[in-house]
Amino acid sequence: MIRLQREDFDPGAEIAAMTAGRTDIGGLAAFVGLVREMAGERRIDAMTLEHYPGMTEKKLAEIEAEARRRWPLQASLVVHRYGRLEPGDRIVLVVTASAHREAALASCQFLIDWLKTEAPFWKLEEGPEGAGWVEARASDEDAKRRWR
Amino acid sequence: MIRLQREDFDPGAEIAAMTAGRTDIGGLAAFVGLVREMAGERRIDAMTLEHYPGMTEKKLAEIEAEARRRWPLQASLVVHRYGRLEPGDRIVLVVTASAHREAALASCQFLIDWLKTEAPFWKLEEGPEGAGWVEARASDEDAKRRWR
Amino acid sequence: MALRRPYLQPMKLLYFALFRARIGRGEEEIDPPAGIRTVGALVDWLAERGPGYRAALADPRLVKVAVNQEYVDRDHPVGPRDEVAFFPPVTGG
Amino acid sequence: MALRRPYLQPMKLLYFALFRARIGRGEEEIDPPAGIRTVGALVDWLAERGPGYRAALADPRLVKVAVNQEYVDRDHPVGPRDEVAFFPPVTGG
Repeated sequence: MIRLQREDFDPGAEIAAMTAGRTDIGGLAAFVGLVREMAGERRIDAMTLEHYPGMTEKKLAEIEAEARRRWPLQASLVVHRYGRLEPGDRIVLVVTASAHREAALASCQFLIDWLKTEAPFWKLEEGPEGAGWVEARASDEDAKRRWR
Repeated sequence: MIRLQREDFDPGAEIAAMTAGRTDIGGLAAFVGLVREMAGERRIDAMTLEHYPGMTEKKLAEIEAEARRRWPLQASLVVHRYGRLEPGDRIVLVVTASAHREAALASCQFLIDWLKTEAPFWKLEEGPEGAGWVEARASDEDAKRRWR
Repeated sequence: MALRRPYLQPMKLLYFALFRARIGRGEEEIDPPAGIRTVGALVDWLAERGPGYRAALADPRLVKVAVNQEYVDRDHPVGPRDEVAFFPPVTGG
Repeated sequence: MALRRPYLQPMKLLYFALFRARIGRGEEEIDPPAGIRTVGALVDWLAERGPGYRAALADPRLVKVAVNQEYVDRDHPVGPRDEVAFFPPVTGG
């Protein structure tokens, strides 16, 4: 399942909902991305996440479908926020569940790596010296390339 | 932090406690291990986790300390249960938090891989055909060897 | 009866993030010259429309293009009624 | 004054999981012969104590040993007052 939303999410509630009443899940992996106050040397007062409505949902759904082709997953969830966020706020949640831990852990990492380079989101950071668009990191492309 | 306990834990509460009021965490990774009803072809009615009191706590603390030597972590938590568990019950929780997602994800995987081969726990499964001790899996040793 | 001009089936262009800021708008409808049949030709043509476009589209490595919400390369075809989006490398997650 | 026998500083042995089941107890204190100075010698000596011990300790690859709560190899020394634990490969997590 994928969700794109302005409002916050509750990782614990999502994890609980995914495992409730099930006895076929041996391992569940989760990743939560949060807004940090410091980006290297720069202080962040707020961050605005812009996205491409329509294409974002489409790419997130494709990325999730790809994970489910690669690993035998009992369940998967990607929640990504957009709009204005402040340090400490949650940005993204990925949860995967499988009979075995290897599939849960690998697919969770795959989802966040792919999402970082494939999903059309952009971050505008606001700090004491003004606002600036975050530049893409080469290491994110490297992280994705592992999964080819 | 490590905890060895008979009672259940709440992954959401642990994740929330780890991030509450903090603005220096960019990524949090979590793994939850659960009791499955089917272990391959065998049906499981219950599982009893035996451990080596004293050594278990010591090894868990060592494994956590090793993760914190290898990665810059803002926080880490390992909770492992012992005693009698039923299908769907949670067994183990690993949570790691770092400024960057790579460190959080890698250290979470490292902790569960090491714990599987280093922490003195043994599983006795009860099924329709009686009780039997779970045998160690070669793949768990392989998983640990990645981290040498 | 008057000839229908291709203007009646315009191309929809979208600009995101830094590109939207530089170009000064988030979307527009255009009717490019008939010779513009690929993403590459469209980018080169747009870059001549003004300094904002030129600044946004100058470095091909930093220009990502999606046609009808799919990532494409410079040699991908474009035509009337296509939705063509231009944006810098993504930074979500 | 009577000689103090080494029995007064016995070795503590612990057995877990399948080994506890096979040997029929979880722990015991022993006073091995003076020649038993390594884990390997201790395992071989224990294996002669009965069929339960032999069954548990027969396959060296499946016998994990901890001395004073640290994993050790067969050539690790053992002596009085040590806590020596025997168990099959672990299966937690």
